[in-house]
Amino acid sequence: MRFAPHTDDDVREMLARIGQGSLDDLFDSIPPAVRLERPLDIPGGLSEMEVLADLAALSARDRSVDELVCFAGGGAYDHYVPSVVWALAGRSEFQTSYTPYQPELSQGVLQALFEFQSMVCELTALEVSNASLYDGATALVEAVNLSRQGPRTRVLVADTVDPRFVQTLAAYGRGAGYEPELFPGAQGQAVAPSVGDDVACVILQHPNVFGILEPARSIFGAAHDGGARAVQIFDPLSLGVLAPPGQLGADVAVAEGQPLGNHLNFGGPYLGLIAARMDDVRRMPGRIVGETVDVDGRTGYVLTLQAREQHIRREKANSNICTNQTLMALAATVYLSWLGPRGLEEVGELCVARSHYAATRLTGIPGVQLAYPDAPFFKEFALRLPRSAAGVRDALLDRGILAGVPLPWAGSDVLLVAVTERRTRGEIDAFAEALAWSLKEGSS
Amino acid sequence: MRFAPHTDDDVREMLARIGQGSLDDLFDSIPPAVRLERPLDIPGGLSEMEVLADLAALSARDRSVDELVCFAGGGAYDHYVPSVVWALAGRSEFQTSYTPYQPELSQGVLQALFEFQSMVCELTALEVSNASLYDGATALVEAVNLSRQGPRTRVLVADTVDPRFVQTLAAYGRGAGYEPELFPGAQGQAVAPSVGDDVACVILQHPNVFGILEPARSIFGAAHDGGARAVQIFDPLSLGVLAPPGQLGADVAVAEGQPLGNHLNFGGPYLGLIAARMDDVRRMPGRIVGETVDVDGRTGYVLTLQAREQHIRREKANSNICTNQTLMALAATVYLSWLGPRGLEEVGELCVARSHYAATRLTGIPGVQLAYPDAPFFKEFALRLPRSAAGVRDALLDRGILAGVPLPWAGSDVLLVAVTERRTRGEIDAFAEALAWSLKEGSS
Amino acid sequence: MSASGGEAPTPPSTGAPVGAPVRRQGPPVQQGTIADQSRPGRRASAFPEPDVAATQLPAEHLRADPPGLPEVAERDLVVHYTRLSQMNYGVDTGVYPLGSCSMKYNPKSSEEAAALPGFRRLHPLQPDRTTQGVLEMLWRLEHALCEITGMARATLQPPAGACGELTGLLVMRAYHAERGSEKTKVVIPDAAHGTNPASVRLAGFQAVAVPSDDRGLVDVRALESIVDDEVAGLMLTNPNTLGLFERDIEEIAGIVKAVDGLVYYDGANLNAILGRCRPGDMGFDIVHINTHKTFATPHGGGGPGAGPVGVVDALVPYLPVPRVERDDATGVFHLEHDAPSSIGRMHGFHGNVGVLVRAYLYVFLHGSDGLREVSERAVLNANYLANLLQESYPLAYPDGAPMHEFVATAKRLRDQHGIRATDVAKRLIDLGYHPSTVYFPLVVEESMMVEPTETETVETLDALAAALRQVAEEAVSDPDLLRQAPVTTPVRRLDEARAARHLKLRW
Amino acid sequence: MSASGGEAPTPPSTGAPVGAPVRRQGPPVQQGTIADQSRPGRRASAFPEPDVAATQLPAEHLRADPPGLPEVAERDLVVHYTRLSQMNYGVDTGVYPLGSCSMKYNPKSSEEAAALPGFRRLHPLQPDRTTQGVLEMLWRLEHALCEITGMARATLQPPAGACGELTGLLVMRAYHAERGSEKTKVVIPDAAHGTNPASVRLAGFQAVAVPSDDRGLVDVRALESIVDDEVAGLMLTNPNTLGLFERDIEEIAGIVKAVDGLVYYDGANLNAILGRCRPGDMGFDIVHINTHKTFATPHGGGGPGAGPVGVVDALVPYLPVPRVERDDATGVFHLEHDAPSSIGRMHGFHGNVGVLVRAYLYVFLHGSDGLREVSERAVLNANYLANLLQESYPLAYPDGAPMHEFVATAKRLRDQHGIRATDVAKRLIDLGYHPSTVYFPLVVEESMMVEPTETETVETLDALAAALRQVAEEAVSDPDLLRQAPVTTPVRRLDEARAARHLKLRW
Ligand SMILES: Cc1ncc(COP(=O)(O)O)c(C=O)c1O
Ligand SMILES: Cc1ncc(COP(=O)(O)O)c(C=O)c1O
Repeated sequence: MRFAPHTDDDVREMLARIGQGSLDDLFDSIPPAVRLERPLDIPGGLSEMEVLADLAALSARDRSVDELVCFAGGGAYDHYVPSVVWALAGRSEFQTSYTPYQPELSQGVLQALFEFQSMVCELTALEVSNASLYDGATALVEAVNLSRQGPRTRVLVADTVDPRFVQTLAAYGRGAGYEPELFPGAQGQAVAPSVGDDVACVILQHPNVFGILEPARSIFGAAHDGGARAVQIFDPLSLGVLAPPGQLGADVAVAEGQPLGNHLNFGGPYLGLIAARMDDVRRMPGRIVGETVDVDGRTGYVLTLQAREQHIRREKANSNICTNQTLMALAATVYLSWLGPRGLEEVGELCVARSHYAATRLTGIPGVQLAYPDAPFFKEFALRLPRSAAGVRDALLDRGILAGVPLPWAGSDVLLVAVTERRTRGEIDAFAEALAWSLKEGSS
Repeated sequence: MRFAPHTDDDVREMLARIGQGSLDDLFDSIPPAVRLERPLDIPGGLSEMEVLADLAALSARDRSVDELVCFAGGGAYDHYVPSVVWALAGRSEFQTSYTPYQPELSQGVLQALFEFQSMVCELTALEVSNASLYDGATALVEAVNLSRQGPRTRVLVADTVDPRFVQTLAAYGRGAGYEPELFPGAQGQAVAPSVGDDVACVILQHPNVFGILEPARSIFGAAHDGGARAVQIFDPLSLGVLAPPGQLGADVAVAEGQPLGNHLNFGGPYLGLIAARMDDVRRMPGRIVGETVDVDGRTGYVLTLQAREQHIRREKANSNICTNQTLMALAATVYLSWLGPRGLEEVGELCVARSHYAATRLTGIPGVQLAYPDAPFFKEFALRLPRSAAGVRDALLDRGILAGVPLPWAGSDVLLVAVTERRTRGEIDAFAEALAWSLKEGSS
Repeated sequence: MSASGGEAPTPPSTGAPVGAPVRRQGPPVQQGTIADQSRPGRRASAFPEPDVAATQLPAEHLRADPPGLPEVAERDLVVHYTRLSQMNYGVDTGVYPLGSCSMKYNPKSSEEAAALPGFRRLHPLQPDRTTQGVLEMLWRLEHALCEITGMARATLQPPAGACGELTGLLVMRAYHAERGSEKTKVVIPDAAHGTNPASVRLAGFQAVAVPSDDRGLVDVRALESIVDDEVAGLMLTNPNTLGLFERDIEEIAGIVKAVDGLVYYDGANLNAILGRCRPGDMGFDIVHINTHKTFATPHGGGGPGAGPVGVVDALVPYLPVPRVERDDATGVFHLEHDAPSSIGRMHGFHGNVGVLVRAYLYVFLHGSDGLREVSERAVLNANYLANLLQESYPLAYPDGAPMHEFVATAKRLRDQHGIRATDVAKRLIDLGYHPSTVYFPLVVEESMMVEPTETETVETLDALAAALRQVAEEAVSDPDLLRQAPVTTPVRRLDEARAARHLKLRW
Repeated sequence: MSASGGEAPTPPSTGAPVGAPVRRQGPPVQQGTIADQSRPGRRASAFPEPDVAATQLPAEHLRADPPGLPEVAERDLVVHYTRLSQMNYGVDTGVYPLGSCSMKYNPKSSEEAAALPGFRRLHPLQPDRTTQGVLEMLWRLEHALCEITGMARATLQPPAGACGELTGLLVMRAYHAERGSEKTKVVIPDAAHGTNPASVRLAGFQAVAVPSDDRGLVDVRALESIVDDEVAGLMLTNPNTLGLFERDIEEIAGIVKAVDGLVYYDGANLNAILGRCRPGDMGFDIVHINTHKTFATPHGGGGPGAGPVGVVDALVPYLPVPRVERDDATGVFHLEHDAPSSIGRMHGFHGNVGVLVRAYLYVFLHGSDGLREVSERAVLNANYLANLLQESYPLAYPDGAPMHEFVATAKRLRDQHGIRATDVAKRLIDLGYHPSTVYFPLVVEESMMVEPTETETVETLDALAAALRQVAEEAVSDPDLLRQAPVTTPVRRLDEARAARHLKLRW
């Protein structure tokens, strides 16, 4: 199947008009030596019907969370995506447009992004946000780039931060010239590090990689005492219940925005959220939309502060991001408008209630305990199992349950269990029974 | 979940404005004796998440043609629906609008319907069509109402017409005052009936209920010799290959439009196609769109000839149709534009080729023959099996194959098999193997 | 389309609309239809390479020359129909106060529901054991609709209200026929919707009109004088097409039943009474429902709809086949085709199942309390809006208490300023709103039938009322502004007479 | 938004656009943002009734006052964002000749593909045995992209081109580091896209610019003089950002390789050479692809994209983890996390898989012949359009042979009539078209970078050219018309200086 509309006559007439003898002539400037003289070794030229059938067959070989009851989290969550979100974000005028370089033709996307920035600020109790970043992990990278100034180059990271974030920092750090330094915690919670005058930022995830609530105020206090920036990795869906980063003392807050109306998509497309204080506005990465007026005094929206960006600053730019995750930000905007303040609170309360119910049911099983019994958590908790977490997880697949995410680095017996508002009491009970059964199986 | 936006304050203020004390007061005109003093016995007030989960569970209990390889036809077919069809027909401006009573706000639907009418005329080689009817069977009812005039009241129907059509005629006929009269055929094909001056129309299905091509010209000739209208039930997807009704001599042509870009939907929503000669335009049922100009001379579209319709003619109207199947007609319009003349031909040729391949493969199995060996067919054929057709059909379900539609009225051993462009050679071979296997099973 | 096709007429400066529609971003107006873009050899479709030998059918059956379908690339197809969609006003565009149509918000989740493979990808002739899910859905919906209307059983087959009417009337006919009675007449109010008399005729009855009295209600005395043994039944919409509740319904039903007649409820206005009262409790024997009105299934610019018909016990035997039945012992569902007294088949298959799924979703999203809230808010909105408009557009029946909709009249504007209801409607378009129904019901001069529905906010109603009041003022200060309207639309007023005179019904 | 927010400015009569955009049907302009419609207590969301006991978290962790999210009903939400969508121009609206962005038709089938539950509803941390389908899809796509670019292996992790650049440069860095060499500089053409120098910096290198010569190509002699042992590599777009093919590519690559440098291919313009030649065959070692350009994955108004990076054999060890590997014995796929020399993780999970599915669909819909046809038609369209425009908008490099896009200049209009490229762009909007890229590349004054792509018809190109020529004439006859433009859009020219001065970045 092809989309170029040209008929043979079209091609002939167009070539005639431009005085070329053949299509090949158009490629004369390619040196013969580098021309490809054979067809590409790619099957197809298939019909839509065939390629979709092929993809449907591949999809059918996956066991999606429509089939498996999903207790997996660890940074991506099976939250409910209301129909309205993609019915609107999927409108083709949004979906098939490019970055709004011509604002008069792009007020739809621009206004939606202005609303997105506003909502992120409302969520975080911070002052400025942007039009989205790639995802949570790369948003943290940008927060670090924003924080590292002059002599302050070191990057301290609580060891209760998700290793995927730390690995991503490490990769980008090799180019930027830093190595993330982990500071030790205790009992699954961070403990305030000592912060010298060479430290750029202190990074805390709250709720952390175990789902546990951190003593954020004290950690951020330590950062500030040392003159460093406090950077929080947050869960956007927790902020109807939990105190927002801005009030905990975070200077920069970043998050994986997937829980806001975006599908699991095997890891992407998601979106990175970032918010900071107004003093940092000129160090913010990425697109920023601003409100202004047109020649008739009518309110409108434009990309602003572009002097920050790579296409102007070039080798002096703080960030190279160009294409971002605008459509996902648009989905998040619709989702947050659908939620409203009350809905945000309710979804958070449901996560808290059902995850705690699940923790109680599961730890009621002999040999199963919380990895950190006394720590408060939001929607995720780490279990210590009498057997290999991966083994148990695999066994429960046959019962139609995706039991969670093993955390081998924390112990081969540690399983991270996430419970969103979608998990019913019945599903949680079934999980508990299946777990009890599989542990018995194993031991007998 | 509810959609009324009113807050309690809204309600209070609105009641105050209209000088009512309570919402109940608004219902004072309902006599107390007939008021419902208890809540309706309907569960719910559920969230979207819950109702969709409930429906997904119900859906999961069906074995759809995504799971079963579909050889079922008999009036509804598993033709391919290109993505573009519902991406466009599903645009909310189309989907959430009402019948275009205000043409200036409805040029989108009106122009699309004008294009639909035009394409139906092109397909059928007839002169006038309309904005769609409910489905194929009710379209036939309308064709009969259109045909019955003065002393010509009788309705002759070939016995090779699908019984569902005849049953539908019979039901509506009780009100209109006729009973469809079957005239006998031979070898699965119709034979010209004698047509007296009391006959309104002669109805032929071509391809017929067995998928067989009829001697349409001779049947229609007989109808005309008797002064009756010739009515053809056609398959729109056959008309890239088969001569169109208008050229076969049909005065009125009707069809089930489902094959044109509409999903199976367990029987509906589909759409009824109707086309006739210009002399009958004022007897056409339903909405008709016409082209005209606005006060500035700009081309535009309106509902026209409304004097025919029930809202003007009331008890003198030929038809009572009001809401029709406009959105399905829009989908058919997009689909036909996607096909184009060449695509229409190709899809027809694929149906012919693959159905004949299937017939050969299946009749290669001992004891399996065509019910009407020598008759030419388009995409469907009737098999005579050594065992109960329903039994065989059920047995093959376990092999993931929906083998076809049993035709008990034609014999308990008769199975109607449809092969669309979607059925690959591999699927057909698998069907043949499964059938051979199940017949062996049965006999051993 | 004329070359100037797309030129946006410069609005008369006096008429710069207060809240003119935002212009969409768009390409130059394309000229004409999709066929006008056709180029020989261009195409969008592609099919698999043949994997079996081609077959030649007998020559006499073959088509000589291909039909004149457009030859366009997929990309141009998409631009064309996207553009057409943007030339269309839907509920998602704004308030749509079309009286008698209940154009309320259509939940987006209903698209997801209808797209579930177990509904969308199910063949209507699959064996019951492979369709238990959809059959249970239909069965549950049938029983919920019966509970809502107070009926015993229902058929979900009719694809729209008018078909539901005919279905109900054929049931009526079969009932009387089986009892050997020779009834020939069905009574309908003079204000009835056109489908009512048309259906009566198609059912083989003769329609007899009963006048409305000065309350806008059925004239009970007149009804008494009309009703005789020939009367098979009465059709009524309640609240009626004037938006008023027929308070004498018990007496009315009594009169008809006294001659063995059946009482038919046209459900177009069911939205007004959900959870408040039930046709069955008012004495109705047959009820049709328009799911595309009361239960928010999208109307698709003219259809699809669904017109389920419920009946009382005595009429159940006559309902169409097939019916969805449940074996209470096993809980297994099946389609029952065998019912000796049935009127037979009203649809080729099982009706508009894809629409019924949406109705199911709507009913169970709301539940009993939610449904009652629907009628409450619908009636509140209508009364609030009527109140805001009473000065400018008096009610046709000022003493009546409107329910979910009201009928106002532009008679005064016409008599004093030569402005007709249609002029008001067209000017309202320039202010960015879809107008109300006009010229229905026919019994009211210059009628404007307004149904805001329950899903509009008070702010929207205030804004709509302000716009309508502005138009009433303009009718006095600048009537030409109304006669010229609309000027903000892709086309302005269209010549309908010409359309009917010089028929151009295809390219 | 000002009260007059929606008033459609009356176009200066002289300026009545030839093919003005059709106005969309719409409600009055709503004032302001979704927050301005907020009413206390209103809401759209609903959740299940709690079926377990509520839990109180420690007080110090709780939020005191809720965030100021809008409180609106679902119906109003839908109207608001539907309206915003109609204020936006997309590929589905019309031609979108934005140079360097390959804004071609986005197949609708890619939505269906991405919505398949096995892709859309898959958790990134599920065990491999439950994700064999998606892993095979990714594996097949990786190998197809390698065949197209002539690379050995590729990572699909980078979510966009810029991230791909950095990924490639970090691979370059790791490669040199492992060989103990102390290279510090990366050479880029002065006309390079801004992400190139920015990525170079973020990779810890110093960017060194090489000038273009009067052919608009890399000045090879200048390059020779720049390149020394400190040079880690060169980044090049080919065809370059002027739309011209770097004919000296072999010599250029040779110069860099002579000092052990690596050559990086920025794939933004890959559309021009699909199936014609491959970066790998030109001597490139590292290639990034923008799937949202070359492979028609929808750009969503700014993103998402995907920026796969392919490398030659010697660089495979440095690719990010996890990687999709296939056990050839069993045919089983798994995610490999363990690769000692890997640069590590460039994305939190596996990249924009939902975008990659769409790229997969696009690649296999076309196949080898189809992909070659893409570049053929893209180059044909660009040359045809350039030809139609040469009188009015001369090419920046008249002697160069444009490939899939060309850079013209409005310099003459500026010098003679004070009309700038931006004025041309804004006037083109009033004629209903999306303008080309303007002011990039920076090396060309008043540059207009035009990329029609292969999916536009010759009729569309003719019409676009006619409109652009009309604008050039108007620049002489009625320059004010251009300076006033646009007048047909929801807003007219916006005050960007003010936006940057008085920062209003949130409500
Ligand atoms: C009062 C009344 N009865 C019957 C109908 C016909 O219903 P349908 O359009 O679903 O056939 C309508 C539709 O407008 C109506 O308003
Ligand atoms: C030449 C060139 N390089 C790199 C990029 C950056 O790609 P992305 O926007 O996908 O990050 C672009 C995008 O416009 C480009 O045109």
